[in-house]
Amino acid sequence: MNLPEPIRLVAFLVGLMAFVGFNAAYLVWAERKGSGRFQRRLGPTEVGFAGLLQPIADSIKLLTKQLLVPPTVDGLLFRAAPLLVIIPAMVSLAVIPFSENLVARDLHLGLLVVFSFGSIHVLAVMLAGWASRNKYAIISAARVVSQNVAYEIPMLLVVITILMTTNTTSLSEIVQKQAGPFWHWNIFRLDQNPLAPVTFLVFYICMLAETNRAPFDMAEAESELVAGAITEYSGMGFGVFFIGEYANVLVGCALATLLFLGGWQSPIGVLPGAFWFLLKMYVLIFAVMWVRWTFPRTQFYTLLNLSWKVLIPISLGTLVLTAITLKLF
Amino acid sequence: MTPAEAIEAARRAGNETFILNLGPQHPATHGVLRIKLTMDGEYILRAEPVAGYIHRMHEKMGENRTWAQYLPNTSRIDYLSAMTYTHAYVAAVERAAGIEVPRRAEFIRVITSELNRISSHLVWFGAFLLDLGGFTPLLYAFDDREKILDMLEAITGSRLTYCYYRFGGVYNDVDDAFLGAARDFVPYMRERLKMYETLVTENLILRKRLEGIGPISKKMCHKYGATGPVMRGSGIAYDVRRMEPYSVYPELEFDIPHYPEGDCMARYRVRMEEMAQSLRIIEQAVAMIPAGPFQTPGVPKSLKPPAGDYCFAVEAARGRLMVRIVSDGKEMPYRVRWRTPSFCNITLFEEASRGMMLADALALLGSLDLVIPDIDR
Amino acid sequence: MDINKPNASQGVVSPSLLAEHPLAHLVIPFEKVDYARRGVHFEARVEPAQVVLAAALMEQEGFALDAVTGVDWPQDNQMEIVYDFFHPMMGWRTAVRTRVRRDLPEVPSIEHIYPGANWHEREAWEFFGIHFSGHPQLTPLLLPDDADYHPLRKDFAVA
Amino acid sequence: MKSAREFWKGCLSLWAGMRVTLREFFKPPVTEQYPYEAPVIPPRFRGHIELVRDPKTGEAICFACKACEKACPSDCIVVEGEKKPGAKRKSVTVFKLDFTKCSLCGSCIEACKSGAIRFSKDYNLAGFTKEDFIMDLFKRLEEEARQQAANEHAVSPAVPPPAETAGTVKTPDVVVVEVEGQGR
Repeated sequence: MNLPEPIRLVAFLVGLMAFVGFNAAYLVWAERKGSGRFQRRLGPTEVGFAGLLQPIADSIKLLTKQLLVPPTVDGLLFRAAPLLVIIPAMVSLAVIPFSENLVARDLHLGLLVVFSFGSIHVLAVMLAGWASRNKYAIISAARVVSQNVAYEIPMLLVVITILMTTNTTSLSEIVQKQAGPFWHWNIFRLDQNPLAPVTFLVFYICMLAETNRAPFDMAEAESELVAGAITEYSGMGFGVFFIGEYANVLVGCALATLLFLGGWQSPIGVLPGAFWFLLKMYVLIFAVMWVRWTFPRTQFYTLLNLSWKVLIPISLGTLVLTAITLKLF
Repeated sequence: MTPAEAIEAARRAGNETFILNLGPQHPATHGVLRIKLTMDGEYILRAEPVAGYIHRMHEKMGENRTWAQYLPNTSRIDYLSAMTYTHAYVAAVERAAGIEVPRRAEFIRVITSELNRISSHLVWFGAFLLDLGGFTPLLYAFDDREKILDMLEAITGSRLTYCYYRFGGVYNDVDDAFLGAARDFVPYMRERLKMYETLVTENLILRKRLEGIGPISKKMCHKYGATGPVMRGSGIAYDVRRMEPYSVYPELEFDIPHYPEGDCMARYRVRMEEMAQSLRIIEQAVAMIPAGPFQTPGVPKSLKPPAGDYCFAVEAARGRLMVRIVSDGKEMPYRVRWRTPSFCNITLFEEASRGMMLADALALLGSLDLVIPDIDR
Repeated sequence: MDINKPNASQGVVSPSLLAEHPLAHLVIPFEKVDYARRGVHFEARVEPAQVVLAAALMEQEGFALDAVTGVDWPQDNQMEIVYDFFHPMMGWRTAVRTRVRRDLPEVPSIEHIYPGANWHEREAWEFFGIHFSGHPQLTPLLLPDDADYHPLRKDFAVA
Repeated sequence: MKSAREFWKGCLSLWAGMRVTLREFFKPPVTEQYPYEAPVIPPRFRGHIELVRDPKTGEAICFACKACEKACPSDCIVVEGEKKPGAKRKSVTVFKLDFTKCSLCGSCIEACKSGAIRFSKDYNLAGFTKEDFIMDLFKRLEEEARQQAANEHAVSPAVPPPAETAGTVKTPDVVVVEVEGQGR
């Protein structure tokens, strides 16, 4: 189906918007049902069969709620922050190849696009925290900045290791290089990068920290900072931050699948690529939820020490090691 | 000093501080306690707890009710370990009026008090981890606590505010179903404590979060009169069941867990091991409980204990609970004074939390295991 | 005697040392009281001025503060203040009593010896109106900040 | 190197914790689905107090001796009685219980020598106004008596829940409790 370029692009973008919207809603449902099962209870069951209509009910409630903007708030920044949360996620999804030809715009520099937009997410949460003139929000804004800066570096170091092994920045080419049986996936390519699983783990931890999830939810630490940076938001403002958070988790897991688990390459080569890509992505998202409902929150300086003193040395080490192995073999 | 002076002093010192109100509505205070924090960035310069939001004046209520009518009040001061509070008041009046308590009633009191201690520690365990961000253990702990509450509801009729003890014994007898349920509960709970051990106690994140945080020295415990797991976490093995033995505790085999470090992890470990010790007590008590009357007959309906003042101390879940009753020979108490453990434990928060970060101060607050009506009465 | 290994943590009744009077050497006379009857081992009645000395002696002996209780005796026009102490190592219980005039209840504060007494004294002040001189912050603790009534006095009209 | 080994042991503890939660993930839920499953009420459950009917005469045992009124710490019981002609003892006409102040301590039941009141098994009381909880137990006893009389010689099996008199609050369940099988 080779529609003319602009119509194809518009169709893809609308498809992506629907994908993100659908995912944000039903990841919330999956998280509530999953946390229920972890805690030996049921999760939402009333609205629709097994609570399937719950996300729709939630979004309608959020939409109809009054979005009140407190008077002492810095109006422009307060309204801009929610938009800044959504835009990077949408744009980076446009570059991600869901399967062989299912990609909005296969840019040659796909990897760089994703990471450059990834850092805007930090700006958004900080703006929200700063603009709402609320003491808890300001503390959380300060935390978010230092946390994301600390975890940006090991993530990029890991990406550089991948770049070295696949020497291309185009996401679909990275996946093509991992074709064949599943030990061709980057996570198992010990011949190029002897510490490949460790690199995957470092990338995964950094992704968790980037999206303020699980043991590192410093920004929205509900038992300390009430609701952190988004305390003053209500109605759809709060809803958009929620969608933004899940969209970023989506992008993070998609990236992890592409870079390490061989994107749409199927281990047994029978079903279409997109199915395998989504399967791997949702397994990783399940792991994000699994981690969230098991661990308490780390301290703030332990979090920073973990990054500066542990993750960065490890990622630097793997970088050098990969360089040596590539050079020798 | 007043907040204005604090801000002035801080401004002169060149850094800009702000006052952050932790509470009275805050997820981590588990009740209506407000702490005025003078903060410099994320570090706490000065923490001043403000109490009184749930003050109901139990001590004045004591003065216009008869001795027996005051019983429902006793289980509403610290609703999490209501049995031990009723035990303290009832035993104080028995000591004043010289009422004998049959052995079976004493054993029933020990079993129900220890069950209540475990259910109170389970609430603390869940709420403490909730403050630290781990949500799931709370639901496992409440699942176990549900079993205890069902057992106690079967014999007393209510789940939280029992009002089960009477002067000279208990309200109604304990049947074999209850004793059987208590006997089966012990191995089940030991299994669950092992699970909490792997899930939480050995968890690297939790240990990093609690070790070395909020050190409370022995000297501080002495000065502020902090008792219970807080004192036992700082190395002093003080437990009223051993130091001022009452009821049938001297006949029971159990030891007092205590750790010298005095940080949040030590207090955490003390409470977890206390649950194991309570299980040991319940096991022995269920085995040793004799048959016989559960209440001394002939206790006058309108009791008039001889004039004078008497006091009785009990080991509640949060620490040493002392009741001082003054009687002037009439049928209404002249004065009832409750020395509650949380009231003394909160006073050391100001000194212990100076210079800490907000998240650590909340971990310290959670490790003190405060019940706010216990402070306000 | 190991400081944090009290002798009573294995079930032996602690105050077995009562044979000889352990507090006899103190300057303030503590007489022995029947514990089973009253719940206290030693009791001393002191003048309001000696309260600080008694507290200092207790602190020196290793006692911890238990409670500061006010009792209103309108018939003999006095107010009684009872300081309770407990010994974390030996398990002893002492009570120090003092009586002050009802119309001008004035007692020196022991807050500088036992900081824990800060809240106890504030509570006794707001419930009875007993003024603890030298207390850094005698403002209402549990009652509303503008409370000028003292509820635990016998003449307080209960609505 | 000690800290490295300790860090590695720590990571193992993290994985052990995750295994525990995964094991719990596959176990059935323990929660009780309230509106569909009625909770099991033990025999000694303390609901609000209710009058006991004398099996022989079908009348309330209570003869308004007001022992319970004196024993109640929060004065929530008001009893009126009057001597019917021909009867040797008084019989109760009004038994008002203010359930908003009752703390369920059972002092009234202990004080009552003739066992005329006991704890009821009502656990789901709901009302819109405070007055709903000022109950007149005697009127309710008569209401039940009339209801039972209606049931005896009523033919139709489907019996609606007892109709509500104005004062009492015994509103039927939001979802009638004894509905079996209407789960998900």
